[in-house]
Parts: sequence; structure tokens; C-alpha cells
Amino acid sequence: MIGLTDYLIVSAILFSIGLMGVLRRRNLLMLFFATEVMLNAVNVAFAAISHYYNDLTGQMFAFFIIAIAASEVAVGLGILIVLYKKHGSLDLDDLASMRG
Amino acid sequence: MEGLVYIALFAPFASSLFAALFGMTERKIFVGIVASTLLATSFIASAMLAFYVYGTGNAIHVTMMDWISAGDLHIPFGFIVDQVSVTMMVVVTLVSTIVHIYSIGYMDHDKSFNRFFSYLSAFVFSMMILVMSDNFAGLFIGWEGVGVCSWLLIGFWYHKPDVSREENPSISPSWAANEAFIMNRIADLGMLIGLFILYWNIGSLQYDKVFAAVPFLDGTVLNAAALALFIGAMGKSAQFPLHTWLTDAMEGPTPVSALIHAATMVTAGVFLVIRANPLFSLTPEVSYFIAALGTFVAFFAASMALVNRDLKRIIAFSTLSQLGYMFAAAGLGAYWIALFHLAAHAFFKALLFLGAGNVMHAMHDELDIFKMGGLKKVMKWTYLYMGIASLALAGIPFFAGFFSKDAIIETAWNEGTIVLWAILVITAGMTAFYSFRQVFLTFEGDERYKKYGIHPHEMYGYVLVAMSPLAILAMVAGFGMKSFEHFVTKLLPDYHMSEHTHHIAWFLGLVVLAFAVSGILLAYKKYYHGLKRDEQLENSWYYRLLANQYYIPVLYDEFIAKPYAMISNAMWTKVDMKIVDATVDGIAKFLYKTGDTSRKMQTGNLSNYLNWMAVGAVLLLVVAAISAAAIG
Amino acid sequence: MDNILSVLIFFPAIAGLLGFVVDKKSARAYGITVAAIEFLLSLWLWFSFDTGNAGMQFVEMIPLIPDFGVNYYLGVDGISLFIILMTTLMTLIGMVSMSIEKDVKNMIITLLFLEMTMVGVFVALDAIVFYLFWELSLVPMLYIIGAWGGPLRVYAAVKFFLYTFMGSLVMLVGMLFVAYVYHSLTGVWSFAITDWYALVLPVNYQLWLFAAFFLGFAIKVPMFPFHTWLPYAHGQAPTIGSVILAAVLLKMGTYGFVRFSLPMFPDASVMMITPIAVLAIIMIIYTAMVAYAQKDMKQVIAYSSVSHMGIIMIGIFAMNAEGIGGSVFQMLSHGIVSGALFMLVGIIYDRRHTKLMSEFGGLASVMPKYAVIFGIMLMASVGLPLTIGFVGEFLVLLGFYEISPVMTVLAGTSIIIGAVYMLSVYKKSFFGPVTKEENKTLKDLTPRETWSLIPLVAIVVWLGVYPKPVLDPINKSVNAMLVFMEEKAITAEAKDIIKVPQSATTAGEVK
Amino acid sequence: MFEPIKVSLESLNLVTLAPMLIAIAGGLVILILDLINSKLHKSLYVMLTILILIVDFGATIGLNVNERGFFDVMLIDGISIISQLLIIVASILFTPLALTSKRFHEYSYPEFFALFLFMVAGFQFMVASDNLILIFVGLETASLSLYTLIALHNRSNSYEAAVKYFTMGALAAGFFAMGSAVVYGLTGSIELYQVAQVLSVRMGETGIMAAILGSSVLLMVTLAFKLSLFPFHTWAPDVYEGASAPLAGYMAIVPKIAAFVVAIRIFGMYIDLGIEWVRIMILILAIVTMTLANVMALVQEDVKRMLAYSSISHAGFIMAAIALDTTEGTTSIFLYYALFMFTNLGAFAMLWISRHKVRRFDKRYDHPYSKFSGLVQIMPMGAVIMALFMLSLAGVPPFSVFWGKIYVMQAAVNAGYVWLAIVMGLNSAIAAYYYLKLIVYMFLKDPVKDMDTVYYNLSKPLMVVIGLAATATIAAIFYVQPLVSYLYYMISASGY
Amino acid sequence: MYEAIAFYLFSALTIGLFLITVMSKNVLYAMTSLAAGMVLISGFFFILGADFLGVVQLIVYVGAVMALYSFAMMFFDATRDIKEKNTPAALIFLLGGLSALVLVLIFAGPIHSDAIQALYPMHEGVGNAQDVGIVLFTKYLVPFEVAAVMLLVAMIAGIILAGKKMDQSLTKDTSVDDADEILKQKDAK
Repeated sequence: MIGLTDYLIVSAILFSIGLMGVLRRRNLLMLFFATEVMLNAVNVAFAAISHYYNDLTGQMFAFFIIAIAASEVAVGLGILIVLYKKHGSLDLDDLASMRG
Repeated sequence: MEGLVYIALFAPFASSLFAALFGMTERKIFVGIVASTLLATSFIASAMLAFYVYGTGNAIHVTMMDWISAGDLHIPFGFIVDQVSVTMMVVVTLVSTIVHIYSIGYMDHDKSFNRFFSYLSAFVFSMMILVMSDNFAGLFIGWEGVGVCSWLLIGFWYHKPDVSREENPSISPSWAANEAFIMNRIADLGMLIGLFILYWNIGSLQYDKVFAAVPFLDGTVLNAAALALFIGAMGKSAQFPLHTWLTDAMEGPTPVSALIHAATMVTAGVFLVIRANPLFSLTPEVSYFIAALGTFVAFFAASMALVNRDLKRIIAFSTLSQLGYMFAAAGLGAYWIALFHLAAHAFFKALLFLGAGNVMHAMHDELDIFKMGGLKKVMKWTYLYMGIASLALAGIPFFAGFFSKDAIIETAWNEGTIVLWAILVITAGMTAFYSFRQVFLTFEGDERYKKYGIHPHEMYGYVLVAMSPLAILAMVAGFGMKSFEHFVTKLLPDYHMSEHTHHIAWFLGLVVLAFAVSGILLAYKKYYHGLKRDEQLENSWYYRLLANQYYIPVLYDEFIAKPYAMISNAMWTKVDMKIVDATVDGIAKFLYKTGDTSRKMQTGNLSNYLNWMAVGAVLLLVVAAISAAAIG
Repeated sequence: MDNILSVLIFFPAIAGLLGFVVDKKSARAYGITVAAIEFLLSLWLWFSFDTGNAGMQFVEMIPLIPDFGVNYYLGVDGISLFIILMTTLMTLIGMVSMSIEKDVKNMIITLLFLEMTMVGVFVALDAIVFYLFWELSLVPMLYIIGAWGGPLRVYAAVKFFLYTFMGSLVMLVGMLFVAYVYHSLTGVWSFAITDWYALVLPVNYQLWLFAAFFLGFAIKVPMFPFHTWLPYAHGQAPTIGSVILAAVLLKMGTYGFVRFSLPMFPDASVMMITPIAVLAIIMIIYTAMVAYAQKDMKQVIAYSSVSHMGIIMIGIFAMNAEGIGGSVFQMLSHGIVSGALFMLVGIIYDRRHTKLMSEFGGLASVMPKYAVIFGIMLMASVGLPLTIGFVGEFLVLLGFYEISPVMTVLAGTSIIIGAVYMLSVYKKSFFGPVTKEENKTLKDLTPRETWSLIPLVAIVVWLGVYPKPVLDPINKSVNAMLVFMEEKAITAEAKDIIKVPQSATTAGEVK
Repeated sequence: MFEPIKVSLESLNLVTLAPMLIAIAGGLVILILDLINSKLHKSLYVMLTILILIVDFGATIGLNVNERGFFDVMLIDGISIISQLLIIVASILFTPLALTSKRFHEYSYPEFFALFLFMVAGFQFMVASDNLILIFVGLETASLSLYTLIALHNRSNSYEAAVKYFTMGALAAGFFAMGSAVVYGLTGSIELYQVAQVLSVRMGETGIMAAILGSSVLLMVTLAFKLSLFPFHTWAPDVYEGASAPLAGYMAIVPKIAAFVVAIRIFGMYIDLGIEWVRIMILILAIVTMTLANVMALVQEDVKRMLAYSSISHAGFIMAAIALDTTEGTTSIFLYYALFMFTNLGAFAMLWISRHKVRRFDKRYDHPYSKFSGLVQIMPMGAVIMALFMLSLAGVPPFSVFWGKIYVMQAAVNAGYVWLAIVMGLNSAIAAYYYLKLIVYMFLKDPVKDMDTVYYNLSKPLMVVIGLAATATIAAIFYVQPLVSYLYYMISASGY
Repeated sequence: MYEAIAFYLFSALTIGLFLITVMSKNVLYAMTSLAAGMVLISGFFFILGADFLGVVQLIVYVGAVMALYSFAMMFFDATRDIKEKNTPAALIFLLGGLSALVLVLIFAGPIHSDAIQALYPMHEGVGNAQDVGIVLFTKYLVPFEVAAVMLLVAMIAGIILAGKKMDQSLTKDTSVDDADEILKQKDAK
């Protein structure tokens, strides 16, 4: 029988995949994808816990996470666009004029 | 009478201030005259006090005002005029007055004439405080005060440059002045410690209270206090091993040597021992040490005087030697004899120095007796004075020195300290020899000075007249011995020769006399007819040893002064800069370096930042896990 | 005028603020006038001071942060009274003697603010107020050293600031802890020193707190091995900065020991006598030797300051009225004398733009007046009797002898090695022939310089000959403090070592 | 089927929502105004914003302590009120900085002010709830606005800053969500008071510690990022540098206050549950942060970056107070920020007036130290005031930050952490160096370049703001007492 | 049984797809696999009975977010392979692996407790959407409205950031060393 733990472990693995993506990527767009993966992983965890506790709070949280993810995409892409207009690149390695 | 006390004390002070007013101006003869007059006033007041004390036998005790009071310590400016202090006062003011008058003549070409009088009178004032104070702290004021004046006066010709030790053993007046001050300071520390010991055991520094309480103190405390005080005395009286400054102090003008470094200041140590006799008489070990050291110094200094060529240095060594005699007497308990010798010595030694000053004045500051000779033709009076003084110093009968020195030697016999006696007797012979060696080389024989194109002349008449009291005193002072004994033993413990000694006193006197006369004869034989230099003798190791003062100044230089400078320098450049300061800067640099290193994490690259976040999360987890495990 | 202390604190500050308006050319006159008024006010404080009363006088207390126990709490007793007087005097004289041409106005304003903080430190009876002025005093000094100093001025100024700042922050923690203990015992927050005096702390607390306060004070004093900021600060500071630094700022450290460490932690103080005495002796001997090695005249005086502060330290830990009273007196004496010496060095620096002794020689011949005053100060510095320097040094050594004869002998070597380096300075600079061509035409003291030094000479002699008017009030307050410390001490050792003078116990005038 | 749900209006306690609604409504009003007339001058919007915030302030201050509203989602306790007040006051103070004499890009957008107000509302929501959802949503609302505001400055550096901040924020959001998931898994609730109840029951269970540890670490990462604690601070210097000075100053205060409130709520709960290692974790984090930020600030060449590091260090300093978990400790957090606010405002305002619109001072930096060389000769009053702010930041009494510092340290001492107080003290000493460095440049050096020494942006409103900041910095001693007693009262009333 | 198969299938697929998202060099592939993964995530939601959530996931993520990304991708002209100097793999796998391990450890623990009472229980026989609706519009009304504000913020942000006005920068970024040039140009005019 599939238990809560199984779902949570899947969620954990997905989260780690997302994290790896965030750590690995140098292209901002790709990096954003990875953050989406992370948030989705969390959603799975919430839905699963919600299911096994028979409690709606988890679904609520997941719902808001989706909303947040959507807004982040909007703002994030907005910033990416101005950045791209200025720099012509989305590579993080080109984006280190401030340091130290 | 109180008024007289203050007059005696403050007249020199007034003189000093008056002279100081003109300190930076041209020579003004009236400054010297006013100063001398004020000193004479002080002398007259002292003499009147002396008569009063002599007549009534009472001491005068005045307290001017409080000086320091903190905790239980109360130190007033209090002055006491008793038999001991009045003797000192008279001696000091008398010699000072004469020296002041003498200086008018002696310093007449010096552009710092006024300044000189200011210093000299200040010295007298300090000396008066020293002798008159009714407590140890007051004594210490005078003690340091004369030290400073001595510093000022030794370094009076401060503008002379430093030269090598070969050229001038004293290097320069300023060097000699500093040496004198520092050496005295070393001893002063001992003195201060002595004061502290007395204060914490007795609770006061007043003579009367201290001496009243001394008999009830523990032996070790007394020994410590006596020793500490004596260390103070050793510095001021230039006892071995703190003696080198005295000969170097001859760099000062000759009146200074006469007053400070012969008659008065250097005897302060002896005065201290006499003053604190209730303490020293309770500490036989220390007293014996004093006597032994005194005897040693008497001999030691005399030995150096034998070969010296410097007119003033010879006299300085003789002063040292005579101080040894005084300490010997004081150490053996014959305080009044020590005091008597102190007074007598003041007269003839001042006379000797002033005479030497005349010679210097005549010889244009030349001091080498090998370059003199035959001066008697031009300087009859000076020859006479110096002859008298030398006779007194040599202890020829009926001159002042005879009575006092003989009494000391007799005391040594009486105390059964035959070794001390023997040394003192031999020293008496040596004293006679070097005194007359000097006199003969200076005044008799061929006129060697002519080679150097010097035209000597006799001193001014008034100066010679002014010196006459000293000459007279040097001749007659001895006859006052009995009444002096009667006078001071009201305060000081009387010292009587035992029956046995008394019986053979004439014999002992003859022995001493024999030594003295043979010393004179030897000098006569060798030097009366002019200087015949003996190369072999002069190159022998013992001659050179003596001529170089046993190499002690060199030793001090090599083993104390230079290492001190070296260590100081090392302390600064190595320890302070390289260790202490470098540590502080090192910490700062370390922080700065850490900053420089850690800012490297701030690469500006977002990817690294994200990695840091992940690393941080892991670290945080580790920290949390470890602390959770640690707490349990 | 019961609020004279507030007036003393804020008068210079307000004058400083108003000083911004004063024209540049008149700034100096303005500053001198203000400082003179301030000095007169402090004199007035002295005359209206009740010398029979050992406790705090002219007490002012306004709650500032009651929840936190911080009050504007001022008062003055015999110990602080004369340090305040010295502060106002040295500020005045410093201003009169000042030879700075650049930005005089800024300097005057800075000095006035500095004066405020200095007075504030000495009258504060609330630890936080004390700390406030203590820290604030760093700022003007930083500016003085940094803006008018020598080539290394920035380094020196920053080092001075940071070093002291670091130490005092640790001290602040100590203060907070005392307040905490006070609160946990009484339930009331208080930073009032007088309240803290009543606290009887366990010995281990005392030791830790002592250590915390020690760091703050010791750096300021500065004690070995925390002294290295001082040579830089002095070496780079302009004359006026050195004068104030040596005369007043260093005293804050020793004053702190007297005001805080001793009465608050009697047992710890007694236990720390030996370590501190050892440090102080190292300080005395070691820095005296370092001073001897210096080539720069000002550095000699700077190191000599450290050495003399060692004497003061040792006196404070003598735990008897002679030693502590002597220390407080020595603070004044050192303030006057080292201040004067720095002024003197400044005078020659103004003429020759060098302080290297090898550049001088024979100055006594060309500048006799200068040489005389230098000589007097030198003698006061080496502790000649009848000068101000002797009284304190004598009392300190006398007092400490009761604690340890051996260490007194070691500390007493200061009178020897002090003479060694001071005389060597004098010899190198003033004696001998005039070798350098530039020195032959040097001008002697100008009237302004003379008249700024004469009062100091007068004080040096006056207080050397007749220290009673100063020593008496100091002694009274010190006695009261000792009585109180002895009562408060909890270890037998401390009770044994703290020595209350008989006069204090019999007189019974002490609260 | 369900029964219809009846909810009485009173039980909703709508007044708890009023402050945020005012801010949101204000933002909408500004947007509408812009729609109606797009030619309005920025000064209108600035004043409107301030007015709205004042109303907001009034609404907040009128709230009753310890109320819950709207199905217990809203939590109006003492810290929520005082933190909202602080947020609003800080916002009011920073808004007029828009009134520079030169035109800057972001202020040409009326939307800037609307976003600003939404951001304030977001922060207010964040602090006025113990529901993780609302905290999260409020946080994101505020953060998204803030990213935009930074980017609106429209220089390449500001985009870079916005991207960096945004990306790291997104990652942090992921962590926060995951942490909440763990909490939810542990307790079945995301409301902290419920969580505390359930956890106190479950504390004894074996093996549960791993999950608690996980949740606290994940949440801590997010908050540490917001509070810029080491090693999550990496964004801060770059973002401060890239953002305009007013925003940088604002960021040093308001988001941090909000994040501190959340941290108090979450970690205070953990510590109250008797989980000691949370305390240790916080302490280590705090100490490492203050120390490393300090040493990194030592080597900075740019004043703004230095101030960024310094604000990191200050945050670390205050973070330690959370570990104390005493009323005084919590009070000290707010007191510190209240006092820090004015000084910080002043310091960043001074940087702001020295900003040239087009040029940077040199190739790399806008505000290098050398720019301020000899400021005292060019602008004496400005130099004195800037020095004042620096001294205050260094903790020299009697300036404002000193009182904050001393209160934090006293709180540490009272809680038995004397060593912590000493570490704080030593850190303040290190920190003094870099503040002093600026003073040294301003007072003890000569100007380097003739151009760029003019203070372009100075205008009357800015002078007023700076004057206000200076006054508040100097006169702190007089208002610390009422401030402390108010804060203490509010905090102890809400049981922290 | 049916659920288990679905779970394992979905798990394997999502993990695989997301791995592609994370590892692929091609934006198009990455995005496609991301969209596919999200669809599968919604599958999880359906399995878990969170129907409403599943629908929202599909609409918001797969619909809106992916559409946004596609537009952005077109804008960035990112159809080509992307050249990245990726962070060293060892570090990535270490950190990723560690976090996975830790999270798994956390979740594998006895996180679930039967003692926990559901605060907002799901009701038997009531549709998930209805349940959600009731909770959302009572308890979570405020967050909901705040989320609305948040979306408004996002919208405004998106509009003004991508707007034309941003192209005309008032605040240029030249250093003072170039300033002489600028001044000269001005003079020339």
C-alpha cells in the first residue's frame, strides 16, 4: 500500500532535483524552471499530507504556492526582459559586475 | 630667636632669588655683593643661634607650616636648631660666605656671573634645609635640593662639548653633572626606602618621635632602616662604589668644588649618620660596616690621589679619603669626633680648593700639576694658604686636622679594630705624601708653565683677605676641640677613650705623626726640586691602575651604561616595536586579512551565491544536528 | 548655583556650538575667553566646595531612562574636584599656548567639545553617563590627532580610537553585568555608582568584573602591554593634542580605577594587587628604558608618561590612604608636568620643525628662558622635592611599601631611570655647544609662550611646597573610600590589607 | 450538502485588517489617479503616499492588543502592532527621499508608489499573522514589489541586483514552502499556535527530532536569507549597491523587521518548546554573521557596500537577541531597529544626495570612500552630520544606535550570556574601524577630484529628512525611555 | 493496487522529466519536460483526491505559466542549445544528494501521527471543490485577497518592467572617467 512516506519521499527527491537545477544552472531561464520544480515538489508533499490527515489546509497551502509561483514567473520574466534588453544575455556568468 | 632661624634659613634663598632676577643678564658685580652680604647675614644669624644654643643648651624648634599630610602621614616644614644642626649651620654659612666673596673674584670673567650666584645661594639654602630640618622628609628635601644645585653647578659650563675619556676623564661638565645626579639618585632610593621603613614601623618621620621609638623596634627592622639610610649617605658622600661622580664633579667651577664637593654637601652623608645616631648606635653590625667601608674608602681614595696629575682631582680624592675617616669615626660610635672632623675638614679643604682655584685662575684653567711648578714666586699668599691647608690635612700637630684625625685614629685603636687602625695610619702617611706632592709640584721647582706661554698672576687682594678666616680656622680650630666636645655631647653620645688608650695616646699620636712626616719628607725628596718623571714607574701596571682610578669609571661605562643603552634600544626596537606593537597590529592585520579572504566568497556570480545558500543550509543542518546531539 | 556641574559640562559644549558662528580670525580669542570662563567656574566650584565633607557634593540627579536605571547623575568629591580643575586649566593653557594656524576655528570648537566630555567623565556618577562621556571624548581627540597631526596621523588617530574603544566596550559589558546583579538583588535597575557601591559581590564575580573594567581602564592608562597606541598618538598629535591627551585623557583610566574598581570590587582589587603591581613595575622600568632609547624628544616624554602612569597605578593599589591619595595627587602632578613638557617640546618644534634631539644641542645657550622652564619641568618630572612631582611619587612609594617592600624598591627605580632619560634629553638638547647653524638664531620664548607656561611653573612650585589645600580634600575622600571598602570587603585578606588610616577611624566624620 | 455557514461580522473583527486595507486602497487610488491624469508630478504621489501611510499609522496604533481576527488568521498582538508601526514609520521616512532635485527613473512611474504601498501592506500582513500561509503570501507580495522597485531604478546594476535578489528569493521561497510542509506534516497545522500545541504533545515521541530539525533548518534558511545572515547574506551587498540609496536603506530596515517578527514567532516557539539546539544554532549563526560581515566590511572600498555589510552585521547582532528568548531580548530587537532606523535613514540619505544621476564616481563604484575625501571642506555641515551617523552606527554614545546596542547587550547579560555580550562588544570595536574610515576620509583627507564633489541631489525635503534623522540620532537619549516602556509593555502583553 | 501502479508510474515519470528539465541543454526540451512533469504532478493531485488542486495546477501552471515561459523563450530567442559553464558536477551532486538524503531521512521518520486531528476536515460525499471553496472563502479569505494583491503587483511589475518606458533610461551608468567625453559632446552641441 502506498503510504504518506512514499509520497513524501517522491516529493523530497523532486525537491532535490529542483535544488540541483538551481545550483547547476547558469542560464537564468533554466534556473527559473528549476525553482518551479522545487515548488511543485512541495505541492506534492502538501497534497499528500493533506490527503492522509484528511485535512484541507495542505491543499490550501498548495493552492497559494501555485499562485505565488505564477506571480513570481510574471515578475521574474519582467526582470529578465529588461536585463536581456540591457545585457543581451541571460547567462549568470556575464552578470557579475558587482562583487567583493 | 625664631626670627634668627628664619633669617639664617631664608637669607640664602633671598640671595638666590635676587641673583636669579638677573640670571639672564650681563655680569652685574652688585649681584655678587648682595649675595655675599645676604650669606654673611645668614652666617651671623647662625653664629648668634650657635651662641644661644651654646649658652643655654636649649634647642630651638620651629614649625613653619604643614607640608604633606595624607592618611596618617603628617610632614611639616619644621626646623630644629640644636647642637648638631647649629654646628653644621655655622660651618655651612661660614664657608659659603667666604666662597661667595671668593667667587666675585673668581668668576669675574664669566658671562654667567649672576646665574652662578643664584645657583650657589640656592645650594646654600638647600643645605640649610638639609641640616635644619626636624624630620627625615625635610632632610630629604634638602638632600635632593643640594643634589640639583650640585647638578646645576657641576654643569655650569654646560656649553663645553663631550670629549673622549682619554682627553678628559670627566668627558664634559654636563656629563659629569648628570653622572653626579644619577649616582645620587641611586643612593636616594635607598634613603627613601629607609624613610618608608621608619614610617611604617613608627608612624612618623619626625626625628624626636623616630628616635624615641627606635629602641623598641625589632633588630632586623633597625638594621634594614640603618642600612637603607646609609645607602643614601653613601651616594651623597661618594662612598665606594658610588664614588666616581665626585672626581668628575671637579668639572664645575672651583668655588663650587670648594663649597659643595669638599666642605658641605658631601659631608651630608656623615651628617645623616650623626643625626640618626640613636638608630645607628642600636645597629652595631651596620655601624661596623660603615666604619669598615669608611676606612676602605679612606685608603682607596688616598691611593688614587698618589699618582693623579690633576690639581683639583687630587684634592677631590683627598676629600673622599677624609670622608672615609669621618665615616670610620661615626661607624665606630665617635659621632662627635666625626662631626668635629667634618667641621675642621670643611675649613682646610675649602681653603685648599680655593687655593687651587687661585692657581687655576692664574694658570688659565690649566690643572695639570706637571705643567706647573715654581709658582711660589708669583703667588705667595696662595702658596701660604695651600701650605697651611696641606699641613692641616696631613695632620701636622696643632693644625686643625691633627686633632680631629688623630682622634679618629685613636678611636679605631680604642675600639680594638686594629686592622682599621693600621689602614688609617697608613692612609695618614699617604695623605701627607700626596698633599705635599701637589704643593711642591705646583709651587716649587722649575717653572714648567713657561713652556706653555702662561703668565700667572696672584689673585685679587680682597679674595685673599676673604680666604684668611679659613686659613686661621685651619690653624686654630683644633684648639676648640674640648669645648666643642662639651657643646655637642649634650646631644650626641659622648665618646671617651678607654683608660688604656688614654695612656698610650701620646704613643699613638707619634706613630701617626711619624707616618705623616715621612710622607711629607718623601714628597719633598721627590718633588721639591722639580719634576723628574720616571717612565718605568709611570708605565707600571699599578701606577696605571691607580691613575685610571682602578678602571672603575671604565667598568661602569662598559658594564652598566653601555649595556643599559643597548638593552634600552633593544627594548624599544625589538620588544616594543616588534613584539608588543606588532601583536596589536597583527591582530588588526589578521582581521583585515580575514576580511580580504572572506570577501572572495562574494564573487558577484549569482550561481555561487545560490551554492552558498545550499552549503549554508547543509552547514546549518550540521550545526543543528551536532548541537542537538551534544545536548541530547 | 547647585547645578554648577551641569554648567561646567554644558557651557563649553554650547560655546562650541555657538563657535561655528564666530569669525575665523576671532575664533582663538573666543576659545580662550570661553575656556577662561570655564576655568573660573571650576575655581568657583572649588571655593564653594565643602572641604569638610568627604562625600559627593553638588549632586544632580535627573532620571533619563528610568526603566533602564539610567540617570543624569552628577557629583563631585575630593578625588574628582581637582582633576576637573586641572582639566579646565590645561584646556585654557593649551588654548593660550596653541600655535596652530590651520583651521583654528575648528580646533577651538573641537577643544571645547573635548572639554565638555572630559569634565563629564569626571563628574559623572552614573555609569552610563560616565561611559557616554568616556566614549565621546575619543571623537574630538581623533579629530585633533587626525587633522593636525604629523605624517602618520591617520594611523595614530585610528589606532588610538579603536584601541580605547575596544577596551571600553568590554568595560561596558562589565557595567551591564553589575547593573544586572544589582537588579537581581534589589529588583531595581540602577547604573548609579553610588548604588553600586552598596553591592557586596561574591569574589568570583568581583574578579570577572574587575577584569572587564580593567581592560577598559588599562588601555586608557595605558598599562603595559596595552600602551603602544600612546607613542603613536603623542608622536603624531599636534602639541595641543598631546597636552590634553597626557594631562587629562590618560587620567580617565586611573580615575576609573579609583572610582569604580576599588570601591566596587575591594576583594578582587586586593587579590589583583600583585599582578597589577607587576604590570605597573614592568611599565615603570620597561617604558623608562624605552624612553631612554628614543631619538625623538616628544617620544621620550610620551614614554615617560607611561612610566609615570605606572607610578600612579601602583599607588592606587597600595590600598592605603597614603598610596591612593598620592596617586590622585600624582595624577594632577603628571597632568601639569607632562602637559607643560609637551608644550615645551611643541615650542621647539614650532621653531625647528623637528623633534629629533640630534638636531638640537646647546639650546640652553640660545634659549635660556626656555631652558630654565624646561629644567623646572624636568625636575618636577623626576620628582624633585618642593616640586609638584615629588609629593605624589613619594606618597605612592611610601604607600606601596606597606604592600611589598621589594616591589617598592623596583618601582622606586623610577626615580633613577627617570632621571637617566630626562637628564639625557636635557643634556642632548640643551647642553653642549651649539653645533647646528639653524639653532644659533633661535628665538627665545615669546611672551605668549612664556605666559602660558608661567602659571604651570607657579603651580608646580606652589603645590610642591604647599600641597595641603589640594591634598586635604583628596585625603578626606580617600579615607572615606577606604573606610567603606574595608567594611564592604568580604575576604579576610582584603580586610587585612585595606588599611584605614587612624585619623579616619577616630574622627568618625565618615558616613 | 453543507449547511450555509453563518459568520457574524463582529467575530471577523475586520478592524484588524484596516491598516493593510488602507495601504492597499491607497495603492489603488494612486493607480486610478494615474489613469485619470498621467501628467501628475511625483511630488503629489509622494505626499499622497505619506498621507496614506499616516492614516495607516493611525489605524495601526488604534488597534487593541492581543486580538485575533478573520478566523484567527489575523493576529494582532504586541509585536505585530509595534512592528507594523515601525514599518510604517520607516516607510514614511523613506518616501520623501523621492523628492530629489534631479529626476530619477523610478519616480517617473506613479506605479512606483502604488507598488510601494502594496509592499508595505505585504509586510504588514507578514507580521500580523501566525498563519504560515498568510506569512508566505504577505512575504511574497512584499518581495515581488521590492524586486520591481529595485529594477525600476533602471541602471544595469539595478537589474543585476534585482535578478540576484529575485533568484535567491525564489530559492528561499522553495525552502520556506518545504519547511512549512514539514511543519504541516508534523502537526497537521500551519498556524503557529496550533503547531506549538501539537508539538508540545509530540515532543516526547522518538525519532521526531529529525523532522523538527528539518523544519527549523528549512525555515531558518528562508529567514536567514531575508535577514541576510551568513552565509545567506551574499545577495545583500550587491543588491544594496545596485539599488538606489533610499531603497537600500529601506531594505536594511523594513524587510528585516518583518523577517524578525516571523523569526520571533517561529523560533521563539521552538525555544519555548525547550529545544535548546535551536538556540545554539541561532547563536552560532548570529555570531558568525556579525563577525564575518564586520571583517568583510573592513575591506570594502565603497561606502554603500560597507553599509550593506554593516547592516548584515547589525542583523547578526540582533539575531542573537532572538536566541535569548526573553522579553528584554525581544524588546531589544525592536528598540534597536527603531533607533537604527533614523541613523540608517540619515546615512543612506547622505549617500543619496551625493548621487550623480548619470555618472558613477569611478569605473566600479558609485560611492567609494575617496568620493567623500575632504567633504568637510566642501560641505562642512554635511560632513559633520555624516560623521554623526557613522559614530552612531559605531555605537558611540549618546547617539541612537548606542542605546539599542546597550539594550541588546544588557538583555544578553540578563539572560546569562555574558560571553555573548563580550563578543558583541568586540564586534562593535571591529566595526568602529570602517565607520571611522569614512570619518577619516571626510575630515582628514583632501578632496580628490574637483568634479563630482557637488552634491547634486540636495533639495529642501531631503534636508528636512536628514535634519530629522540627525535630530533623532542625537536626541535619542530623550525618547529612549518612552520608547522602551512602550515596546516593553506591548511585548510583554503579547507574552513574548 | 491501481493507486500504487499510478503512483509508481507518475513518480518515475516526473522524476525523469524533471531530471531532463534540470539537465537538458536545450531550453525547448527543458520547458517541454517541465510542462509534462507538471501535468503528471496534477496526476498526483488527482490520485490524492485533491481534484480542485489538480485542475488549478493544470490551468495555472500548464496553461498560464507555461504560456508565459514560451513567450519569454521566443523573446530571448532561446531555441538554440545553451552553453553554460555549469557548476562542477561533484558539488552539485554532493549538495543535491545530501539534501535529498536529509529530506528523505526527515520524511522517512515517524512524521505522521494518527493523533493529529484535522482542523479543516474533508467531508465525505462532498466534492473536493466545494470543500476547498468553503475553507478558502472563510478561513483563507484574507490570504486569498492578499494573493489577489500579489497578482496585481505581479501584473503591474510585468507591465512596467517589460514596457517601453524602461528603454529610455534616465539614470545612465557611465563612470566619471567617461564624463569628460559627455561634457565635450554637450559642448559640441
